Amino acid sequence: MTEELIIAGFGGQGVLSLGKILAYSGIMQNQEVSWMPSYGPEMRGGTANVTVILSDERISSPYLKLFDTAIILNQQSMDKFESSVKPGGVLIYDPNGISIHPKRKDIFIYQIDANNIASDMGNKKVYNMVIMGGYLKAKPVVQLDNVVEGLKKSLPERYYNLIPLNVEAIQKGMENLVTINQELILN
Amino acid sequence: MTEELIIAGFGGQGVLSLGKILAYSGIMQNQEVSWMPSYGPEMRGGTANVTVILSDERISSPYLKLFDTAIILNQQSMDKFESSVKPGGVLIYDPNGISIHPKRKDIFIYQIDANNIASDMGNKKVYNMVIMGGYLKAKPVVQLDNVVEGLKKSLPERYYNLIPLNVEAIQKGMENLVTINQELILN
Amino acid sequence: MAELKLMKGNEALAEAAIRAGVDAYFGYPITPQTEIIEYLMMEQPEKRTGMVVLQAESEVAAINMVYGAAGTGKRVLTSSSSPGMSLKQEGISYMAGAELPAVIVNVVRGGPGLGTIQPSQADYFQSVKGGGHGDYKLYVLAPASVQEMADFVEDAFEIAFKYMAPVLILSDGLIGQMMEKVYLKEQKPRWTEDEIYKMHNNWATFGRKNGRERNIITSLDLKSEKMEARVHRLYKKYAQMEAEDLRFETIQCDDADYVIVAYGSSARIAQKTVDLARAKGIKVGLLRPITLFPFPKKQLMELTKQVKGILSVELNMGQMVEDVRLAVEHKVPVEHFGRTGGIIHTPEEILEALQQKLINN
Amino acid sequence: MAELKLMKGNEALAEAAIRAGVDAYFGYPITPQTEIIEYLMMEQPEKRTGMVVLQAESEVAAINMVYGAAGTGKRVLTSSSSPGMSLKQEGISYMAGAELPAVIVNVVRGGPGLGTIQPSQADYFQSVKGGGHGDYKLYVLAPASVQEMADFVEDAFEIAFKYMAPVLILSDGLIGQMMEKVYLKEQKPRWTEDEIYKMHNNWATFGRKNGRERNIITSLDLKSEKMEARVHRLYKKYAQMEAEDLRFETIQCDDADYVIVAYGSSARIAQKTVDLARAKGIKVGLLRPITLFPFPKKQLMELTKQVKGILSVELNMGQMVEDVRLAVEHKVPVEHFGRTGGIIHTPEEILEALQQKLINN
Amino acid sequence: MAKVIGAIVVNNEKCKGCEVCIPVCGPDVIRMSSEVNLKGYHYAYMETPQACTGCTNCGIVCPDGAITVYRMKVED
Amino acid sequence: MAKVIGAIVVNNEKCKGCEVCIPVCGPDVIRMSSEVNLKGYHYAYMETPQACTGCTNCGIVCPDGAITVYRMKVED
Amino acid sequence: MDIKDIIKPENLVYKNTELMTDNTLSYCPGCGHGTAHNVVMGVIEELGISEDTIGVAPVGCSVLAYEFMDVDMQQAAHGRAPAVATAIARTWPDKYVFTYQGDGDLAAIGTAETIHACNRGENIVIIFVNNGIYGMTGGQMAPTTLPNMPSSTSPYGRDTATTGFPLKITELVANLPGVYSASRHAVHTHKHVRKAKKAIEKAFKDTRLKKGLSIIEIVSNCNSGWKMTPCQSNQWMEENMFPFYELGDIKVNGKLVNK
Amino acid sequence: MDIKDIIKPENLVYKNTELMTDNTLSYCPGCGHGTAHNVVMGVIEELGISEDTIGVAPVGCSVLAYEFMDVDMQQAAHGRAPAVATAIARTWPDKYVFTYQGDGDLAAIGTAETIHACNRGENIVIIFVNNGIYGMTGGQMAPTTLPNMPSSTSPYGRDTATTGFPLKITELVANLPGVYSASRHAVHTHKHVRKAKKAIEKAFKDTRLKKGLSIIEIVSNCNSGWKMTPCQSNQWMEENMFPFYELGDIKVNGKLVNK
Ligand SMILES: Cc1ncc(C[n+]2csc(CCOP(=O)(O)OP(=O)(O)O)c2C)c(N)n1
Ligand SMILES: Cc1ncc(C[n+]2csc(CCOP(=O)(O)OP(=O)(O)O)c2C)c(N)n1
Ligand code: SF4
Ligand code: SF4
Ligand code: SF4
Ligand code: SF4
Ligand code: SF4
Ligand code: SF4
Ligand SMILES: [Mg+2]
Ligand SMILES: [Mg+2]
Repeated sequence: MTEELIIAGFGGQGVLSLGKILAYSGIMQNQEVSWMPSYGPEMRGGTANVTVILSDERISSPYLKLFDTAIILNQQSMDKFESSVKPGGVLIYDPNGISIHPKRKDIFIYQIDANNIASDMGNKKVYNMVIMGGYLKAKPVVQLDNVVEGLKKSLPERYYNLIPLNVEAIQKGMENLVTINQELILN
Repeated sequence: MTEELIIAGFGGQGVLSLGKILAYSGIMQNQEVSWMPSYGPEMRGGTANVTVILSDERISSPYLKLFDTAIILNQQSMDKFESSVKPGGVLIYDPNGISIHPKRKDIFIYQIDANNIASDMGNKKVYNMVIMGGYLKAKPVVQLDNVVEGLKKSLPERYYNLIPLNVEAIQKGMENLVTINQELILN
Repeated sequence: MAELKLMKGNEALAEAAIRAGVDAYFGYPITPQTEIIEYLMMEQPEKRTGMVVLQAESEVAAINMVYGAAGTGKRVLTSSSSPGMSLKQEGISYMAGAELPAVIVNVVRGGPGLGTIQPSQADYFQSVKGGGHGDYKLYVLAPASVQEMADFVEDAFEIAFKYMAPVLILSDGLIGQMMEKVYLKEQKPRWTEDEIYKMHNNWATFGRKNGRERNIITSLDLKSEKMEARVHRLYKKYAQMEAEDLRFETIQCDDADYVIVAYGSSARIAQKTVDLARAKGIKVGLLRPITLFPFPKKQLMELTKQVKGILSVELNMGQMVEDVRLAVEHKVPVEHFGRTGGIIHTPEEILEALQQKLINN
Repeated sequence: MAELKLMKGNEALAEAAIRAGVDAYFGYPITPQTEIIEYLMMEQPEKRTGMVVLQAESEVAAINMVYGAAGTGKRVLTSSSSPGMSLKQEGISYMAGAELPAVIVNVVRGGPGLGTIQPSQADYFQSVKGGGHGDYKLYVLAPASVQEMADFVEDAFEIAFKYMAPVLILSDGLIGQMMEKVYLKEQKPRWTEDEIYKMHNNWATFGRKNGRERNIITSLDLKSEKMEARVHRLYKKYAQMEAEDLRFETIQCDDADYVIVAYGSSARIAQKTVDLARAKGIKVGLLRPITLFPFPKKQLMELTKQVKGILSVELNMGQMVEDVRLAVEHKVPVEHFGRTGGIIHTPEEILEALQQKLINN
Repeated sequence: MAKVIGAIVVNNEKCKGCEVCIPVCGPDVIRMSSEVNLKGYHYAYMETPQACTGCTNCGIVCPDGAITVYRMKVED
Repeated sequence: MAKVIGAIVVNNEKCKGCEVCIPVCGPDVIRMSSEVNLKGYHYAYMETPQACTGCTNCGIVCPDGAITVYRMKVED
Repeated sequence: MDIKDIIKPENLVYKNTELMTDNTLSYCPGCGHGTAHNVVMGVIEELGISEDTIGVAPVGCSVLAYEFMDVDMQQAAHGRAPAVATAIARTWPDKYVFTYQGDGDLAAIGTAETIHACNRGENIVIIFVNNGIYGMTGGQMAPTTLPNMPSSTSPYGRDTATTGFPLKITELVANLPGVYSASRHAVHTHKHVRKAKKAIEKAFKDTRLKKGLSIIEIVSNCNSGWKMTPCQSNQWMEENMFPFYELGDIKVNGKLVNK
Repeated sequence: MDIKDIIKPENLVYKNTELMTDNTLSYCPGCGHGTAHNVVMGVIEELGISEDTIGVAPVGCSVLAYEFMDVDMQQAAHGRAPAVATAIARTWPDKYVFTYQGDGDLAAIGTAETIHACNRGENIVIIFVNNGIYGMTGGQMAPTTLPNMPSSTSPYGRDTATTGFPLKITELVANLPGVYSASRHAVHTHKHVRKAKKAIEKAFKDTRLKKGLSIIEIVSNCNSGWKMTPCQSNQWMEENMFPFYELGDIKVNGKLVNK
């Protein structure tokens, strides 16, 4: 199994840490992982994205042009990465702030209204865990208990008390993934 | 005609300016010239030497291993350059401060007691012009009037009044060159 | 026992330095390698091992601090990225001349000038041919994974002290910024002062203990004869490095018709190209120089017996390709493919270039 | 009419700069090139032409002063020697990236480190391969006489402004310190402010006159695509330099069985070797690259049809020899002979080396 | 008696929602929108426009030059 | 009464004939030789040895460490 | 009264200077760099000298100043702006030349260039934005970082025992005869902005009069580096930075101000 | 009384310190560098710390100090001795570390390293030999060159209008909290030598006590660069250098001396 994933959005949306938790989760199930951020001045309030690869084999290139899955959290990222999903791949996006929705017919497309779900949960910080839930619903590449282990690895111990909240967010995400395009037209 | 010459002595003996006046004299008679000093920390009271080439043709290497003529003004320089005179060449030295006199039999050797001559003239600064005189006696590579022109070129105008004194020193030098070895044993 | 972590290349290098018992780090922030000093400061190595970590006022100061501490027999590390490396060139040349062991890390970004902060390999020439003045070379290690970012720290110090010479770890923004699994070695103790007194008594300047003659660190020889002898001594070491400490890796070269030569991040990306090519039935192999100096010249020459062409893949306008050409003595076609300015080539692009430049040509 | 003088190479260069109408010089003393700034200061060029001459606080400051004034459309000069050149590498890389015209002089001494103050050619790699970070090249002129020290100043500025790029004059302690006859050109006027306004209105930063859009000097492109385009633009210029502005000289190559390749002071010395060899009946020629980049590749390749071997003679451990090998694609044996550490090879030594390495072999 | 009234125009796309215009506004006119602009920022607007005196403080401190201020005298 | 007398030894080969030892010598003991040493310098010597008090001033200021000073008390 | 009736050209009382371009500032929301830009450009606009002004901005968050300031600009290497500006001012003695530098830039890597431009009394204006941190590279300790202040390279607070005390470089260079005026300001409130503008205006005028170098320090926030909201950071600045970096004149017309 | 009766081991009252090697000094006749070397080494001998002392000499006439000073020595790049010494002192906190620097080195190219070592309060001793000129390279103007003083790069005398005023760097760095003591001395007479020795001795002792940095400036001659005989140069120094570079304490035990 190899999953090549890009997560792209604004700086403050927890894109990098979502990727990191995913990578740690992969490690927990003995996979090879790589996490490759775009870094730079864009971090200053601009866009941020990270390429995460989980694989049962040694990972060669951590930098990719095409992805199995793209998680897209703002319009700029949509403009940039819609076309980077491999035919037959998966695109998951948060419709908030998206004005031009994805149009491709050769990929699976899902929406996750993570902004509102997180608001409803009363904690904006779990936003990225809601996304994680949606993603795992669409692509169960890591098991939930490995995600919990991954969370433990990436959080300082003093935040362990927040893990149940995060798990709840993941579950909310799983429950609220909306399918937009499921019939593939491949040509 | 090509004359390849090294002048070597202490920093304060006017070695570099002797070379420069010679080079200028060469220019005055339409020759090609080069003047290549050894520079560096030795200048600080240590030894100084300069390679001067006068030639009717374009000069290739300004840096040489062997010389037609060596003018040697202290013991260190004697140690270093006695062996660098081409067989059949000329070595001129000031015996003051020389403890080990040159021994080669395959070159012409002359002494010039410039130190005392200059002292006698009451002006230590003409030391190098006495040497010049000795040299021109042994090797009349440049004509005296060209030397005078050369002096003019290398002196600021306010020092032109010193030219007669310099000419006198050159003449004293010419008069006082002592031949040490004139019968060459070349093998 | 080795500890498994998920870390950035920069962090792994920093942690490995602490664990290797490195004595001191001096550096100045610059993207994309600032995590090295940040990680060190966060870890309080002065408490963990007594390691000294100091943020210098500039790269120039930092490299001269390295000079100073290295001259006392300590194990000293510094890191920077391209513009900062240019500023360090005088100091590096001094260290090469004074025969000081130390490890210098360059996490390369795109130049020239301020350029971009994205990954690049355009400092190959500077690293391998000598960006500083004078006749000298650096032993250059090019890590291609986070694991190697960690492992090469100790390796580099070993080489540095074996040869009494500065060693360069030439990484880039991609390897420095990416996270991977890394197995970290156990903590080694720093050398004690007594160990240093014993091991380095014949050259290091820690005070002339017990009435020994004074030791001197210098790169100056006003007598040219002595200076030439010094340079010849250096070049003897470089020859020995070539004989004893060359490192490289070959991947699927055995049956290859074409070989890609690539190091560091390019090697990672090109490795995927090998897979893509083989999936298409094109027999491509990869030779990854792990040391850029010494360079796997013989191994490349050996390959000329078998391959139809070589592609040097670099994140630059063509630098290592010269060394590849010199190595194979123009016996087979050698082409270059590279992106620059911070753009990273994709595995697909590389394959396309290989086909265009070597096969359909 | 040209004026005849006896001058040191350094002095001739300084005088030529005044006469060429250069606007400014910024530099820091270092042997063996300090005569340049000393001569300028003595001549009071601010009175002769209005030229600005400033002793900077360091080489780093000096090169950045050059950057600043060059960015306004002025003709700016700086000079240094090896250790100082290493310090200038960041600034040079910035100028290459920002496409600034300026002339930089390196009167090379022996390295690495503090080394020696005697002549050397061990900065070839730094000059030609890029001592600074990133993908760039310098147009490099290598004078071999005092006359060329003078003449190349104007030539260098012409190239610098033709290509909007920094140009390096790579001299050495021998050429800088020796005196020869030199014919000096007549005084040219400095560009008037109005001329600068007109000529450089589309890029230089002298204030956005008459409401034109602002001009910007920068080497930064945070977008990698733009940065790559910038680098490609630079490399187009370098290709044009190769096509249009290569310079070299051949001496007795027509019937040569062996060719010496040598530049600068080595070429002068090797010229005598040619005479010595021919006196012995060995047909030796000399190819002197006047530009080190661009390098006379085709001319060398052409020679392979005729010669039995090539000797690259350099005051270093073997640097230009790599470019010679790349140029002739290993078609004939290419050997290197060089002295280092400030030692200067004699014509006799070179001949001996040629015989040993290429003939009796 | 003449009274001074003011108004500000916020360039929503320039505004980065930093809120530094709020504390310098004496009459506390400004609030952040719940909407976000294309860059994802909540932008400033006049919550109590009638209170604005056109003092320009907000404009002066806005780092992003997003505020233009108008002022006129009206007779009481 | 006890009187102090001194003497200096100049290392002729170390001496560079700089003369800076002369002005610090109260009794004006030191002069330069007319001979030169191997490096070509006229070296210092005691011209009036009987005047030396062994005050060490000359030794202290000699840049080249060429002077060693001796002193002893003698009964008047 | 309807708002539309107020928003009319004739009622315009404040808009940002024309000398700021339309490009979106690259700064974090609430960063004082933006205001400092506006202030400097405002002065240049008011003096009507934009056609004779050349600005130099080295590396730091304001590296892209040339995208925002609508005058001729040079981007300089980290720390070297005073050298760059020196050369421009020397070769174009009738122009207005200013640098816009951060504290890491001016007081760390650029110390030598700063001191010597000041000592030579170059006719340039230095705008020195002191936010006590390396903003651009992500919040590392600067020479100006306050004692015990955390940063990414002093995560447990600046330890003065190992890193020394914050460097008051403006006070330091004020001792040099080449410095004609030196003062410290802030730009987070309209009142501070007004004072800063006055000082900057005087500095540019003195440059024309060849009085020597003027340095205007602007104590500013770096909310990202300090890990605060913009408003918190401004308050923290008042409470912590200002007591250490006292606002006001340090040297006026060649004379040190006694404190 | 015969001289031979005086010249006996038991009557020896002065010989140069054992910590100076037998190598012939590379300095010009009469150059104060030699005396300064003797003085520094004399102090180290008297303190008995030669086995725990590391010296750093950068490029300048004293580049070969390692040939003369019989302690472990590092030759440093031009201007960088304070950085080199910082690292030695940090990694060997119980050693005595000193630099021996010229004025071109310390106050021009090395300004940043000087200021920051001082500001951090490194436990090192800086011996700063100020001869107002670049001796080594043949007498160019230094930041410390006096107004109107000729040098090879100011052949008509230093023009303060274009090159600024001489930089009193010792006074400047004395302002920094990291500097524990700063004083200015000379070594051309026995009296001056005695004072200088005291100051240097105290500096080394304070280093052991981790008090921070001490800087000892020695105003010295460069007869070659100044183009005078040694004795003339010493007199010129007294008449011209001392009035500008006043001898005496500048900062004592962390407190600036009021003048
Ligand atoms: C030679 C060099 N070293 C380091 C850097 C990395 N760098 C860029 S900006 C900066 C510090 C910026 O801090 P400051 O000057 O205070 O500006 P701020 O961003 O805080 O406004 C550093 C270290 C660089 N670009 N070049
Ligand atoms: C990077 C570099 N730049 C310049 C030089 C040349 N250089 C050597 S010493 C020196 C100045 C010496 O002056 P100072 O520090 O005052 O020492 P002094 O010789 O007067 O004692 C210079 C410019 C150098 N060696 N290295
Ligand atoms: S102009 Fe004054 S009153 Fe009106 S919103 Fe702005 S700050 Fe408030
Ligand atoms: S100060 Fe400007 S950018 Fe900040 S919230 Fe107010 S209008 Fe928006
Ligand atoms: S010891 Fe004193 S009295 Fe004797 S020679 Fe020396 S200075 Fe003169
Ligand atoms: S001071 Fe020393 S070197 Fe100078 S003359 Fe006297 S003894 Fe000789
Ligand atoms: S990092 Fe700090 S200084 Fe830089 S833009 Fe953000 S807030 Fe401003
Ligand atoms: S040049 Fe000056 S400083 Fe150097 S040794 Fe000679 S007198 Fe001393
Ligand atoms: Mg800052
Ligand atoms: Mg000096």
